[in-house]
Amino acid sequence: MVLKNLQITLRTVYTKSVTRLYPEEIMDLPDAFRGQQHLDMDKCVGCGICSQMCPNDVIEIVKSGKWYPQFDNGHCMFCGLCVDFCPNGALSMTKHFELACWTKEETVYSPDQLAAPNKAELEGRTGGYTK
Amino acid sequence: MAEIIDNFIPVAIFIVFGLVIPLAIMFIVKQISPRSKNPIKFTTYESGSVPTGSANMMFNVEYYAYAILFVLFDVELLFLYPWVTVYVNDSVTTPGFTTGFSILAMVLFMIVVLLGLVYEWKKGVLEWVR
Amino acid sequence: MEEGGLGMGEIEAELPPNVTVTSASAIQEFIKNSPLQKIVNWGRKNSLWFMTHPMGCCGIEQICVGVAHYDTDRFGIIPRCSPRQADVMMISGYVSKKYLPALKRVWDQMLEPRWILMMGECAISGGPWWESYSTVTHLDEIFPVDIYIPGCPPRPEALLQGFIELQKKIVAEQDRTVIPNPADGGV
Amino acid sequence: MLPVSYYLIVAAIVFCIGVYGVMTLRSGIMIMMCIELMLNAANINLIAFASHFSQVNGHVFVLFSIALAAAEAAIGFAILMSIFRSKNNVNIDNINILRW
Amino acid sequence: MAIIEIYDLIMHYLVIIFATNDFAPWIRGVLGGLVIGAVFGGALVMVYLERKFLGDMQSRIGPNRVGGRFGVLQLIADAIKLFTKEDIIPAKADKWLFIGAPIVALTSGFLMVAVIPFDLLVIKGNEYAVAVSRMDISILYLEAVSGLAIFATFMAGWGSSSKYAVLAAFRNVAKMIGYEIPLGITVISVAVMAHSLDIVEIVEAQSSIWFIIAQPLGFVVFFIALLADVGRIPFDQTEAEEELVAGWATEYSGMRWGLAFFAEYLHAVVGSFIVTLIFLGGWNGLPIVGNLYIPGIFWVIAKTIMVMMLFIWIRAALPRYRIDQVIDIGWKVLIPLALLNLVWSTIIGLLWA
Amino acid sequence: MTHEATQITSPTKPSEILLHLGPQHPLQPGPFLLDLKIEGETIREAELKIGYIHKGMEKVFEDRTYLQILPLTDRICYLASNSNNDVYCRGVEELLGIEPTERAKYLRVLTNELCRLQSHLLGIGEYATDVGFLTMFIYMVREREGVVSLLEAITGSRLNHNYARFGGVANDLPPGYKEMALKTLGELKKQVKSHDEMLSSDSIYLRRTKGVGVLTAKEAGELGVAGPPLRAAGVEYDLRRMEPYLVYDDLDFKVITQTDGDVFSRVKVRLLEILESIYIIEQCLDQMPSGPYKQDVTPYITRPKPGEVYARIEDPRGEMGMYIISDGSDKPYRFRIRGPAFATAQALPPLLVGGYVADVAAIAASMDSCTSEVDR
Amino acid sequence: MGDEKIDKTIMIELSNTFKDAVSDVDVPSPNRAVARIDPGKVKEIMQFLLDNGFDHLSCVSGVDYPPDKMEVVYHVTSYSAPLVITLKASLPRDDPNIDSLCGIYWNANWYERETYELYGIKFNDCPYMKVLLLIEEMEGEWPLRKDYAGYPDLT
Amino acid sequence: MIDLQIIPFAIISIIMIGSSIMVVKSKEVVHSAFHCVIAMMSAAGFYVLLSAQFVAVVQILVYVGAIGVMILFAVMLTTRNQEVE
Repeated sequence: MVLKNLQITLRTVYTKSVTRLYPEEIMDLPDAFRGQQHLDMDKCVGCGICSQMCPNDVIEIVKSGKWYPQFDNGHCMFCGLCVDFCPNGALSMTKHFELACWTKEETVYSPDQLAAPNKAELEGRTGGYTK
Repeated sequence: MAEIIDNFIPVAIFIVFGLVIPLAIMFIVKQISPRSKNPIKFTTYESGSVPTGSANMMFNVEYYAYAILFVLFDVELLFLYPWVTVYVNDSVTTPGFTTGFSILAMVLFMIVVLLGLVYEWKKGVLEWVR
Repeated sequence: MEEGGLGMGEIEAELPPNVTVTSASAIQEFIKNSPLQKIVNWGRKNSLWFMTHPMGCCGIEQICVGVAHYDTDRFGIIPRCSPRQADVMMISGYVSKKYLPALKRVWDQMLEPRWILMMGECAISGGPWWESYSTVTHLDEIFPVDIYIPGCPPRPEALLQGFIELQKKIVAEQDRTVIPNPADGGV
Repeated sequence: MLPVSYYLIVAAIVFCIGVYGVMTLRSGIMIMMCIELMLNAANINLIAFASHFSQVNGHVFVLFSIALAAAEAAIGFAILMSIFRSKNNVNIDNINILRW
Repeated sequence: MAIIEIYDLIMHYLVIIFATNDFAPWIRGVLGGLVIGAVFGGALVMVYLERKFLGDMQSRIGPNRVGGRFGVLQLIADAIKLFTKEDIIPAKADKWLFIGAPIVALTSGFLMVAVIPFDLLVIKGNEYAVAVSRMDISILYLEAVSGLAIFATFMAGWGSSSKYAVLAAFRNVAKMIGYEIPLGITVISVAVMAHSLDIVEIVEAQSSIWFIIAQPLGFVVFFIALLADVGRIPFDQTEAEEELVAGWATEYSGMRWGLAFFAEYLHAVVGSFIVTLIFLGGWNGLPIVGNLYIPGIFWVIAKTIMVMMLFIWIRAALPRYRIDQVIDIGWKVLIPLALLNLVWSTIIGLLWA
Repeated sequence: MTHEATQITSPTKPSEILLHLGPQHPLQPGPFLLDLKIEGETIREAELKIGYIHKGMEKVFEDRTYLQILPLTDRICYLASNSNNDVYCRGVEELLGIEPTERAKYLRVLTNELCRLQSHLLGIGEYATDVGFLTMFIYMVREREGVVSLLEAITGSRLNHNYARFGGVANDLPPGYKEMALKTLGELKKQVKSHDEMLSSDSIYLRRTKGVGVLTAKEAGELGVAGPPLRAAGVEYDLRRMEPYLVYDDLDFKVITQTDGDVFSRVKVRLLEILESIYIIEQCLDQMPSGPYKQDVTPYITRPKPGEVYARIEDPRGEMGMYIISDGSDKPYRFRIRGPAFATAQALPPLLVGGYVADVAAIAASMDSCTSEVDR
Repeated sequence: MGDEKIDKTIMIELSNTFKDAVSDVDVPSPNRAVARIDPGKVKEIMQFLLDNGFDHLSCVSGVDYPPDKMEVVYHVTSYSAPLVITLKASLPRDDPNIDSLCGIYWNANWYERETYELYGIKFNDCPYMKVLLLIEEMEGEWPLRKDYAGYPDLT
Repeated sequence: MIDLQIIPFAIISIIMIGSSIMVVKSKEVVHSAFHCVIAMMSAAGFYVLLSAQFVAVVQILVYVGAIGVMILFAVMLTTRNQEVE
């Protein structure tokens, strides 16, 4: 019969909902999380290995002062290969993932944008486990 | 006499409500909502595919048996409703023979109708056709 | 539209040129220029029904976003199956030349006002398959995209953020339905 | 209470429309509908007279008439259905013979 | 206490306006629009409850952004959205049927509202039912009018000229004819017991014992048939999302869809009222409140909300039947059970008399 | 069952119509077009048209270096991305002649099984919503969210993990992972048991599923199906047992089979496999050896010797195979993906014929074929 | 499923039975076996394998070796044993065609259709040789051939 | 009351006669069917005017509810698929 279903659904009413209230609370992301890349301008030598490594041709080495990588987030699949193979450790993955924007031009992140602290860093999101 | 009609006056007014409210809403919506003229917009939706063939298809003829059964039972209901009133009046005023008779009559009637159901059931009409 | 290739010829033939986006009556003009538009925008922004239309990895996150842990229903965003009743279409994944006509048809069958979210890199730029023979890149030239959500796939939170950005866009009246953009052409 | 003749006139008009339909239409389903119209017209007459003479007999008669109409419709449409299955249409011009 | 006294006073005047013949019945009918508004509100409450309660059952939250923590303004936002959303008639659609369908659905809902009594007041020895219209065959009237909804779905489905919609319309017709019968027979069993076809009388007959206790089988049959009749899970074949996109409403858009959707909920609300009235004792309160006088209308509304919650609960907890199983249940289970219940209630009714 | 259900003919009888389900249809996890010729509610002919998200993966892969392919293999089937990574790495490792480290093997098994968990949970959930059981769907996705969090904690991504590497894995386990995993999995086990009870005690659900879409062992063999649909028919075909890879040899698990081969059994197999996978994961966590989790050096250009390899593993959906031909350069000469979902999708139309329109969603979802992998 | 011994001895039997059709037999590991077959005999060989318990056609793939050769690669395995037999049939590149296996393994159908549209390898007697994954206009472009001009698509 | 009753009577008779004509004149069977249903319902209106409320309700229940559905069934079952012809 169907009584079991009725019972379980009713029981769920009395349990706390699992919903994460996103805009107000942002869940803790694990340390391994691969979000927006962060560029350490001091360490980067503009060697272009990241650009070579990228399966998607996301990274373009542009001149902004020195030669730096520029990321096309609209094309990046956040696989982390560029970070893994950066010889100087200039690239790192941050916990910033809220990348939605109004125009396509905004998806391209210039080296300066990459180097600037992003929202996740500003909010001081800690590592650790998800609930 | 007039009272019966009086009771139906609200019904008539409700019918008017039922006709006017949706039409008024549709009219308002027509005025304030945006309109666009893309011809593809007016094509029939079929999950993104181009619709082929007419949509006004045929139902399986076998389902007609359900309709016949439905009429059978609806007519049964039609006779049961007056019976309820009669049975009530009888049993309240003269309990005894009349009540028993009216129940007996109704039971017989119901058995006849049930026979129809059982017959169709046994004939396999109530099986949904494959 | 020039890059559409094989799939596009059919669509162009179906679409007469210079189709107007919306035709505004006097009443609509009045509403648009009055504070009533604020109320309308408030209603629209809090009732963005999206079309269930999973198309790939992003589709999985699209499924996730509607249920317990993220619960778009909090924002009044609920899934609808028919494009006729939906306000938002998410291009949640890869679009091939074979799929484009169908997607375009579904988009055309949605009714004004409607919005479109580009979810994931496959939709925005073709993703890893951008140079493949069956990919449609530059979907943004075919569809009037409102919000781009990068990620592969974007987290459900990122999708929610996309919705919030869309709400901001509606309130700011920067969305296409309020100020028709000539670049959107026949769409 | 309006004069009974008003009702009778309307009923007569409806009945005539029904007769017209039965005589001119081809489709069996349409003919069935017109027959229903005629029955309705007759029922209106019955009720009109019943309330004119303040008797219940007319009501009872209408109840039976409705039951009969239902049965008639069921059978009639069943016959049409059967014709449709063999002839693939319900045009009564095609069923001018008694066996098929 | 003060509230109850005020309520009594208001009711007193309302009854004088509505139930006595001091005013022309026309005015009564027009003011009955208020009742429509109230039931309209009831349907809104049901939609809102459904979203919240369903959320609770699915360990979600449900609307919480507009109108405070509980998202009470969510439906207003939806309504504004729908009002300013384009609605179209597809090119292939049958225009008249397409427009007519929501009208028929709403009208049939409204007509059902007309005879629903909310309370019975005794003023100067006379009994006045708080209803827009009181007939002595009101339950039969309800039965007849609810049958009109079948045309609405058929018009919508057939008029849309969409294959999904047509399939849904067929399913709906096939389903409805199976469930009208058990509904009717159960109503007759209730009438047999109450010795009347008048809902007010039926409720009054339950002052000693509710019919849910006197004929539990009848309640079950009626409730299941009602679920099917108003097209809710597990019988919502007509809007089976996974195979027929949105069923007969596939082509409906904007406020026209809103009306059709609303009409469905109106039917569900009226259905809850009917269950309350003919099985759950209507305005007959529970003895638990002791001597405290609670106006009947509160009882009716409270019970109706309980029934609505039950609808929602069942929706959350159960999967959907397949269409052939739906029809099987109607013909092979519910009708025999309903007839059995009729026999049972006849006997009980006799003993009672 | 007709085995000729590969194409659909135009309707001949007046009562037959052609119904398109797709490419945008709520029953689908991804776009495909299911053409049905129906008479009333009965399906007379069915044809599945695919390719709506055909990405030309095999061509793209031939143009990428071995390492660059690795993240792309995630996208073959996003619900089994770890398995795809794994099978690809196994293939390349065989070509290179290296072995993953012991810890990496365990980590791979761990992530594979977690991946199976989330795939099955979503599969059952989608199935439930296709029989109109929305609440079960939401419960299943709720449970899945925990598993996804576990995966994310290791791999750093929710869906496309990109975790395996040649000869190792990308990350080590984060500290404190074991306790968290055991807690989550314990909870999951309890919930899945409760859901199982809920499903198998529900008479409506049973009526919807028992005896529907029956695929017997013989037919399944003829149709080339593998994975849960096959095991539901009683064939004990599981590559984890038959061709043990990684450390499945050392682990204790049983191959879940059911006998009926109907929709109910297929879902039941998945439910029981979830429990079995949890058991495997617990063993993995217990037996996890210490040591390096990857090779010392991961070169970013890999040039295997010319040769070919056909690697296959047990994916959540069945047999996932990759056929890689190397010509000695840094890019594969030919990359062929043998997806399990392709075979299951192919077997779908014959199952539908003769059934009801109302069962289409249930049967299609119970086969759990991933469109992305079908189209590739 | 027969009760035959499904292991690599099948390769010996196979090469014994089809002496002139099977060549280059190689058994690199206990679970893998490779052989090259004559495209004209593919049906008989497959029937033989099916009769000997290899009841699961795992995969059919095409490989393009410009300028003059094409290969169809069959992976045949069994539901009761882990051995995967890889059979390769070389075809001329200007007119590649080979017999269809649909009559033997039902599931060869889609694999063959896929190989056809991607490589242009014709499978004789395949019941429904039409494009499966691509749009119909792309039939004849054979995108997976090495000399396909439309890749990379740089629009 | 008598003079007032002429109003509903007139309305109903106009509806009834109009829909009866439409039954005969409609091009599509479905429209005819729905006009037939409207005609039946207006007949119920007449019954109410004639104080026969039970008959009126039964008219809606059986005539509209059952025979109307029967007509719909007939329409559903006999419409031909245009493509095939």
